[in-house]
Amino acid sequence: MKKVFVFSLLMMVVLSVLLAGCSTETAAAPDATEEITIAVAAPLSGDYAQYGNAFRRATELKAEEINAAGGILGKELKLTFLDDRNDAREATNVAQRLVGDKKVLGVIGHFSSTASLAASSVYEEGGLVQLSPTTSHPDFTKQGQYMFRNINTQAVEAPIAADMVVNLMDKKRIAVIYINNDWGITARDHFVEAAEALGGEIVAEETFIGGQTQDFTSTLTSIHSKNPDIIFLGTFYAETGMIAQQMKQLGYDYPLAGLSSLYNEELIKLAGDAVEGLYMTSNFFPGDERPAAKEFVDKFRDAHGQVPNQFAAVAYESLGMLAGAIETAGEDRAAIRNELAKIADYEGVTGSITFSKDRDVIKEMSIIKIQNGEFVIAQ
Amino acid sequence: MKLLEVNNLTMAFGGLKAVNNISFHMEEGEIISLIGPNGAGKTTFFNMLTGIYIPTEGSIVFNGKNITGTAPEKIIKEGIARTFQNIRLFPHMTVLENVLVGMHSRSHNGLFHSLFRTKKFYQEEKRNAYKAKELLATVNLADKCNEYAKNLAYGQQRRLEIVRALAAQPKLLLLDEPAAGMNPQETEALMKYIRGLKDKGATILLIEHDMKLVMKISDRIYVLDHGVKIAEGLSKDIQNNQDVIEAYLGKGA
Amino acid sequence: MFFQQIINGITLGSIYALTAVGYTMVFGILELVNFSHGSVYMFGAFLCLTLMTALGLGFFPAFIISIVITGMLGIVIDRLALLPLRRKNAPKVASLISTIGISIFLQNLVMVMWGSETKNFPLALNLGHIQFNSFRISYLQMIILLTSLILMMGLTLLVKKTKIGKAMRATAQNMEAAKLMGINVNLIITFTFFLGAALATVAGVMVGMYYQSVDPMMGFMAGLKAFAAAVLGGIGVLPGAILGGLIIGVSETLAAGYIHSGYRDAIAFAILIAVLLIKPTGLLGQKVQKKV
Amino acid sequence: METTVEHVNKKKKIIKRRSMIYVGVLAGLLIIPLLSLNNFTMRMVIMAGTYMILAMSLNLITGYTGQLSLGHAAFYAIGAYTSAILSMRFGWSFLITAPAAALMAALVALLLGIPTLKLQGAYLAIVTLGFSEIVRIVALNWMGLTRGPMGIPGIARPEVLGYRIASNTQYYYLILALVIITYMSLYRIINSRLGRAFIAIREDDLAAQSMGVDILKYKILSFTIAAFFAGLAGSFYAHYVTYIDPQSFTFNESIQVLSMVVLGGMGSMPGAIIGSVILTWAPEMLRFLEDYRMIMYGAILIVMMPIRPQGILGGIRFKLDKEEENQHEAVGSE
Repeated sequence: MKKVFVFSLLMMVVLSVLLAGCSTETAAAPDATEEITIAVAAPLSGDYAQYGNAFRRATELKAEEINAAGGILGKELKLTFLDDRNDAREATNVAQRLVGDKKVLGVIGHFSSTASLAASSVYEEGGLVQLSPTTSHPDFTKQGQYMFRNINTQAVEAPIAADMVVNLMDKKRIAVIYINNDWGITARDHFVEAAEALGGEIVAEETFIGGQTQDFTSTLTSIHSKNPDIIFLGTFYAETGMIAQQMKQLGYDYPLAGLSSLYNEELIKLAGDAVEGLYMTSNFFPGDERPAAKEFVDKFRDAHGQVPNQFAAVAYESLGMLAGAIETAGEDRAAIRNELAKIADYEGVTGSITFSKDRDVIKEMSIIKIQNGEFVIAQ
Repeated sequence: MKLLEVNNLTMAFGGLKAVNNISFHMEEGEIISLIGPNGAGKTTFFNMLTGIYIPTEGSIVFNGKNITGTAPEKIIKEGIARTFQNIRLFPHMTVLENVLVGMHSRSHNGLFHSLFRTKKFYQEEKRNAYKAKELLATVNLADKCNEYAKNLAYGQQRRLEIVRALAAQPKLLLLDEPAAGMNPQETEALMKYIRGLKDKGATILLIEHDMKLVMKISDRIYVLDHGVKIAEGLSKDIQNNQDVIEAYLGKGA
Repeated sequence: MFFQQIINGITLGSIYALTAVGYTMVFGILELVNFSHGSVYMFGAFLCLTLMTALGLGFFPAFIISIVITGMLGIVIDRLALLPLRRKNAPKVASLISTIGISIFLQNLVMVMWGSETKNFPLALNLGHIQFNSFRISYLQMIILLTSLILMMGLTLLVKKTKIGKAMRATAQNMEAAKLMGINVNLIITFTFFLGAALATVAGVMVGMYYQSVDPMMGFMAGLKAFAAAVLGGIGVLPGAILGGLIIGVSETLAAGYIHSGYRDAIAFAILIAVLLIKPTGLLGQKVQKKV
Repeated sequence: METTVEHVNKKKKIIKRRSMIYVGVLAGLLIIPLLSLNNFTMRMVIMAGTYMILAMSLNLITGYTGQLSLGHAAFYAIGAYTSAILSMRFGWSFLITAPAAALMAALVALLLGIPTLKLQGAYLAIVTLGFSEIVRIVALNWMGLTRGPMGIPGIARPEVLGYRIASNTQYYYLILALVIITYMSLYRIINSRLGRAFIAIREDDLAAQSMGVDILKYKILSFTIAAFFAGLAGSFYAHYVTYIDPQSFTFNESIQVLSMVVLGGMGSMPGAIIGSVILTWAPEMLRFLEDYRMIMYGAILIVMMPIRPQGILGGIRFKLDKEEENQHEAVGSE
């Protein structure tokens, strides 16, 4: 009989865990609360936590501003942050939680394609806006009608970078190092295509696994044997620091160029004069003189003691657009989606934003470079 | 007919010859004891017979077939089963299951029959469980069927190990110090049990230190020392053999 | 280019070797697959960095203090997480899960304390390099290789010649017997953990300095590679760890240089598997005689 | 001695009680969706179900056969990719892709197992770990087959006998069926000659070998069967989340499943189930801790292990197992 008891105990544990799970969530219908809830879903722990934290700092700042200006529809804007650890499975859990929580009117997130694409089917089914500030995977907005992004896909950015390398910098023999993820691969594809069309020659293509590879010496040595004019980087700042350092240690002296992903004050600290003269495209640049950008940079610096990067910038304006859509549409998820889709010429910190009919954006980009240990406008 | 014939068997570990050029034979139905001081190479000899060690030289012919270097899991199919000096039961399996594992080589249920619980599966399981229980009854362990092996008393574990080996229906049973650690009453019972096996026609090769036991039940005795066979013969011959006395007690005894 | 690639490989290999020496030490004594080693390595590097930047200590004082503190962290880990398991005679896998818990705990703790960004680690020992015709070697690279060799020899002496070393070997061979011989097994194991954590810090700081950057996830891959190198060389064999590290480093580098940079780790692991199929107990590991 | 009549009565009683428990549990599981749980809870239950399959199958290798595998995610990934690719390229339905995925994973495990399973302990652990890294890296780089890091989006939802599975309730019944199939199969394997051979290898491989168990063969068999079910779980995952990429099958996934097995209790099927439920839910339950969530998760693992080193249900043997044996005896002695 004892074992039967254990078995029923087991079932009870299972059931009580399930029920406890229900109670963690308010399944109640939206009542006339005094709050408007928007969720921010991003990696707040794990390898990618720094990007999620950029989202958090920027959206908190924006929410404060909105509330200081009277909130949305006269109600207070409340943000709820959910950690997805940049893990596909956890992102879908988060999505399901948010879709089921009727108070949540829209979601800013997720950070990377792994998370955004895995979660998208849940958002689409639940009819909840998923506005990702950073997901550049070409398939993302094809997942459904509720997916939006606030970043140029590489179809837009990489050709600008190719033009920068081939025409502005006048380098023809190009070696490419790209991170082996969806972003890096799309960047490489579009860059290579555009560069070749402009008369450039790709002499080497090398890849690595982000967060796993620290040693680039063998890659750089191979590239050196191909005798390029320039190394183009489809990478993020952390690896770029190491690539530049190791290049210097090996005694190679190639000009470097990259994409907006490299923008981070930490890069100059990491690599010092090894990145001097690096050119890159930029969505957002703190030295930008436009008032919207200037104001954002100042406020961010006051609040967090550091200069915002592009991830913070796009998250900041994403929240602004979503809040605006709610203001017009009211507290109805489908209406919010329709309003958001209509947004045109929104004055964001990265410039003027208009959603295309596929809910993608096309933004202007500038070219910046590192000069005397500082990012400056190159063009 | 000769059941087992061992010719010039040698086992070297590096430079050390643990067993050196031993020849040996057994008839069906015999009980033979292998004695000698610690480190004489007795267990190494067992390990070669059961395929755990591959002999450096020499051959083992069992039942007319050369089985030198055959893997342990195949040796038992040839008909040699053993027990271990330091008991090696499956501690977290029940007594019954231990015996059922002993029947592994004599049973056939594979993935298909197990998965689909065919008629054949139940027949074999029932037959095996019945046989196992019969065997356990012979050593007074029938009521311990569902105990974990690790929870048995020491003497019970020794008996269970013998039964596990018998479950494979071996033609030759190797017992490695079955009486070690037993009290006189238990040893006495063990002796009766081994005799009973012999009466049923079993052939047994025994390593044992308990001389009383050895002398009472052995048909013949082989004596090893430092890997070399120093004597063989009937019990009373061995008792009076000068070399054997020296090996056990040291020179000048 | 080939010479340069070999140099690159040896440098990467000596980084692995440096991490693996400490790993194999604990591994050899406890036969514990230890997933906390990588996170202790990362913790040590962050601690040293903080001592340098926040307290303004010089490199060497910061280095030594962080070795001692992290060593004590090793003791805490053993006493809090692993000793209770040993007391209960828990299966090895239970300890493995505990070390995973420790590694998750430490990584996230560091992230909360120091943030998740990659941080610059100052190049405190900038000693320049020697230029040969077609390749160059920096002094730091040589120091890393030398450090791992010195540590290996020092540890070998410690294990072979000192009293505590003998006790360590006895514990490794047979914990029960060691206890009966009057060895305070738990003290020996705690000491081993202290040493393991201290060695992890040496590696973490040197590697942080070599790459001039540290981040909270840096220990993960380093831990796996150290594990791989230690197993490849033969568990618990100190020179084996060096050899294993060098082989993995060189094969990875050559794979990236001549085959495909995307497959570098895959090729390194494939070589590891192939070697183990030929030498099932690692390159320098002793073949275990079955005890019957 | 009991009389035959008593035997038969006892046997009937046992069977009756046993079937009552089964019916009760099954009824309980079947009505879960009727409790009108929200979609989030349903999703978590479904995810826990996926992990139950993974944990039960890893338990066969690590818990029952005693071989430490750190690469279970490899077979999970192979299953997911096989299923996704067959479904995308050829439009095959779930009823075909799922068994195909499971067989593919089993086949790869067989090919890997034949040369490597003679290795022991940590040596085997690093080989399985290395293999799972190789699988992930190949998935990352073999663009033509897997689309690399772009992943495979839009995987078709399963269709079972003309019935399209789309809602969480429908997925629940699908995963319930798969969990029951896995449980039944593994239960039957463990409580048979095969299972006894596996456990004997874990308990004492030399003694097992001396009793006629071909250790290598049975280790390979255990490994292959486990991979089969991991592949099945992968297939379900692909058709449930409808997007897979190599990031979803990292080493952490293997570790997660191993933690479930060890926490629940090695060598206990209900243990693996409990372990999967707890560790699937724990990160969600700890959300209120915000930044300290994963710190707490690590701390829980550290604290839990010494409390019950053998796992929550490790070492507890359910009477059901033993009854089956008794029943054989009873019948046998009639």
